[in-house]
Amino acid sequence: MVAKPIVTADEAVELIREGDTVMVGGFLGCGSPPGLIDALEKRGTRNLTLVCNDTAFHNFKTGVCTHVAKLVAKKQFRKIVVSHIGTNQETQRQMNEGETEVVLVPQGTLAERIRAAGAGLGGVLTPTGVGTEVQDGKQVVELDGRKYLLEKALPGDVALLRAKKADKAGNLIFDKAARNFNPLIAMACRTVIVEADEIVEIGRLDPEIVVTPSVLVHYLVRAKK
Amino acid sequence: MVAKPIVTADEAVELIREGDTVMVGGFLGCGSPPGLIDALEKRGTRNLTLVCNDTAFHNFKTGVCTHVAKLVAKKQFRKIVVSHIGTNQETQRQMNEGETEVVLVPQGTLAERIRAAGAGLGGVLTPTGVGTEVQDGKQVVELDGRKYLLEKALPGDVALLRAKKADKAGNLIFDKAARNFNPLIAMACRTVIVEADEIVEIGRLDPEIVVTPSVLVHYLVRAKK
Amino acid sequence: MEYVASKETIAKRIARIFKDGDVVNLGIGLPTLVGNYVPEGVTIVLQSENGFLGLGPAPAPGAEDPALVNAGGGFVTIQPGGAFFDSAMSFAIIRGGHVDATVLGVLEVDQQGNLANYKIPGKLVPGMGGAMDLTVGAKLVVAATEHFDKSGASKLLRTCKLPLTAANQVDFVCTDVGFFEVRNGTFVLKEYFKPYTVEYILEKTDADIVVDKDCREVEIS
Amino acid sequence: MEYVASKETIAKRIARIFKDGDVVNLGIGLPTLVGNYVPEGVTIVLQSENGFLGLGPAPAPGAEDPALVNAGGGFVTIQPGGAFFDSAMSFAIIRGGHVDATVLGVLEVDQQGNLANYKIPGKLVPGMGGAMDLTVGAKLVVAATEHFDKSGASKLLRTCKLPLTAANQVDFVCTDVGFFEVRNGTFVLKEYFKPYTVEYILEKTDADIVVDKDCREVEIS
Repeated sequence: MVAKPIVTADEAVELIREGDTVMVGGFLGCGSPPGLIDALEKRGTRNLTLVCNDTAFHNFKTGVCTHVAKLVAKKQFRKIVVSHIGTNQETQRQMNEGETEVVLVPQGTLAERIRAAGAGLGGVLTPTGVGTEVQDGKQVVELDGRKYLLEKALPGDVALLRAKKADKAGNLIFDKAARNFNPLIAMACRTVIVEADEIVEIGRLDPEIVVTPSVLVHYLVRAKK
Repeated sequence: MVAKPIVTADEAVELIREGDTVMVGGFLGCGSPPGLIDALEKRGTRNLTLVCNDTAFHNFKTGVCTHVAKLVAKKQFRKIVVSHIGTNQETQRQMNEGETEVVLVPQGTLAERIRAAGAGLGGVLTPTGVGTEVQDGKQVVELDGRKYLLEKALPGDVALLRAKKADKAGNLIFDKAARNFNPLIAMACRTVIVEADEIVEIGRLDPEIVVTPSVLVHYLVRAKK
Repeated sequence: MEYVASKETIAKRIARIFKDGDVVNLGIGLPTLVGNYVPEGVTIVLQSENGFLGLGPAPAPGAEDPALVNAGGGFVTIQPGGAFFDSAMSFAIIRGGHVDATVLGVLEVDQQGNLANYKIPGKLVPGMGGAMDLTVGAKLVVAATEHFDKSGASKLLRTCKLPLTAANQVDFVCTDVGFFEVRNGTFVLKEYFKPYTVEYILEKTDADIVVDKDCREVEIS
Repeated sequence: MEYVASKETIAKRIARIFKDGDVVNLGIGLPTLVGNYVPEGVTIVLQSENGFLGLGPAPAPGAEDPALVNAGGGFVTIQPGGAFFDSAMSFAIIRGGHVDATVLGVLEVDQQGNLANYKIPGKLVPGMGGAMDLTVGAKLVVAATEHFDKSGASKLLRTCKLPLTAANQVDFVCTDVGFFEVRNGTFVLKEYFKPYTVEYILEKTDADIVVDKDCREVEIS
């Protein structure tokens, strides 16, 4: 087995170029990589497309601004593809004022579109969204009397994951509900960067419990304690 | 959490009716449930459709006949949907002599079609098989200049799995390469029966390492030692 | 008769729908309350769409785990026999019909079984999250809503005006005045909750309501 | 010049293709031999389509594990740092372009990069197994074949006659007489293996072959 480079968060985010599609793991921030997000905010790369379950929390009243919401606040995204923005007032503001393109995708469809890209599929047929605005502009396929939307694969350039533990080859396990989209975005991006709470020697992860196999991972970053 | 019924293999196969589509885990027999197969052979239910990776081994010279090959030899299937029959001379004979309908499906397509059924998808678009006989009769969808086959979801009636360990709720883990199609067929069938080498109390399986969650499992059978 | 909004009434009645062993997904907000009122002797298994089965109650103070939250971001626990999985498996379970019932809050629900709960154009756009998959995928879709909005207008409508979360997917609507089945393009009143009356419900609701032949008064307590 | 079939020549040459760290899937039969000849200093990671990464050599006698077999059913081992997964993930890895190279045996291969290896109608129908996904999904597809069949006919053709496993997917063909790239509808001869000559290959092969400007003699040993 071959070891993957272990880099700093600052080095890692240099791999993200203006205009890239960046996928970020996490569900309301649970499972998002804090060090990579902070480094990307510091570097200030703009004109990005975000693919994530949501844009975490941003509350104008309390000033709370977490995880990818920091990047939204800095206006680093020209486009945001998520299932939910109800917890981020700034994303809603940018959308309503036409500053940023926000595409809302049903959560299960988002998961399947990302997985499809990673699995070499062109897309999937899903009943979700039939008869709603989500159907607009999409091909409807009827099979055995039921209608489905043709939802296209959604690939990305760079994936930013948070893992509980990685071995040096890049095999990953996650922490409880912090798993969510992390294993999916690892499949779908050219460059996959993992912020891991712990990095162990090759051979120290039981091959039966690995969730994301090493072949899908390209760079490792040690999370700050 | 609610416990699932623990039944004998003989009781379990009574749930399979003439004409049913039966999915069986395993890859050349590795990961197939031996007790359930033997019970189904004994019961002799016919007119079934088999969905499996392959039909295991049947060698006319040596007389070796393993796993689902026993059911093929008893002619319990009217239709066999698999990716490979090169190790089973009887399946080849039945196909060549027109006794049994054999549908060959690329292995990755088979996996995705089964998963799609379990995931409530109508199907997937795959580049696999474009320009081959597999394309015959299928819709070809072109997306962004690449051709894909529309491959429909493949649901089943009863799934027969082999697991290494189950808890009484039906959470499962598998044994090394014996995992293969087992977690997929558990998603795709109305009735899911698991032959487990070991059945433990609820709470004894780490929720982080469960491969097939309990919700997908309906009956447990203790494997003979 | 004066209308007094009561989330508890709704949660208590919905909690009686489930059979022992049902796998249930409860939406954020009002639907989450349903979990508190499941009758004794009935065990339901809660699915949390962010990636696990066996959702348990909030942890004791000090035992919160930032990696163990529900789909609303609140701290929770996992029951013995639970399992974690990724979002693709979570929604395979939801969309694939492996969830027996989902309970969802609504902005509007109509007599065709249409449900709107993710968008008020130009005003509020939280997004659909998992709601579109849940309504399409769960075997039973229960809409949970106070019967009237703050202006006194009925939230049960002839036709939803807001963008739909799902078309023709709602099976039951439970409000704080009654329990309705959606059938053949009308609401069918199955139960009315003390102190409300059939007449009150028919008069105040701007939708077609058929009173079921077995419709009865129920006291929710 | 007499043709002497040599699986070892093919396996040895193909083994030199790989870069350190490449993820490779080797087909059953002849391709499996390739793993024995990977040069020192190059580590490749073998993917086994039945569900794991880090395929290792056969176990010591007595240490065979019936749950640890390769896609041909033979007993194998797993390397430290390997991982098990289900068939959907296995083929997501294959179809999704995460495998750097696959080596496949052929019945026929043609100058359009078509490959046939799963079916001789009415005679032998083993089925495609994972071969159709591998040819479509792997970044590099290498066909491994003896140059001639038992009747002396070339297995490199102008057009495959058998049902195709995949259309236009083969990048390289390695036989026991030479190494070919498939480019613009012809075979491009890159290397000829001692003692065979360019003339011999051109004369005996019923297909269009362009001799690369850098074509050279190579001794495989």
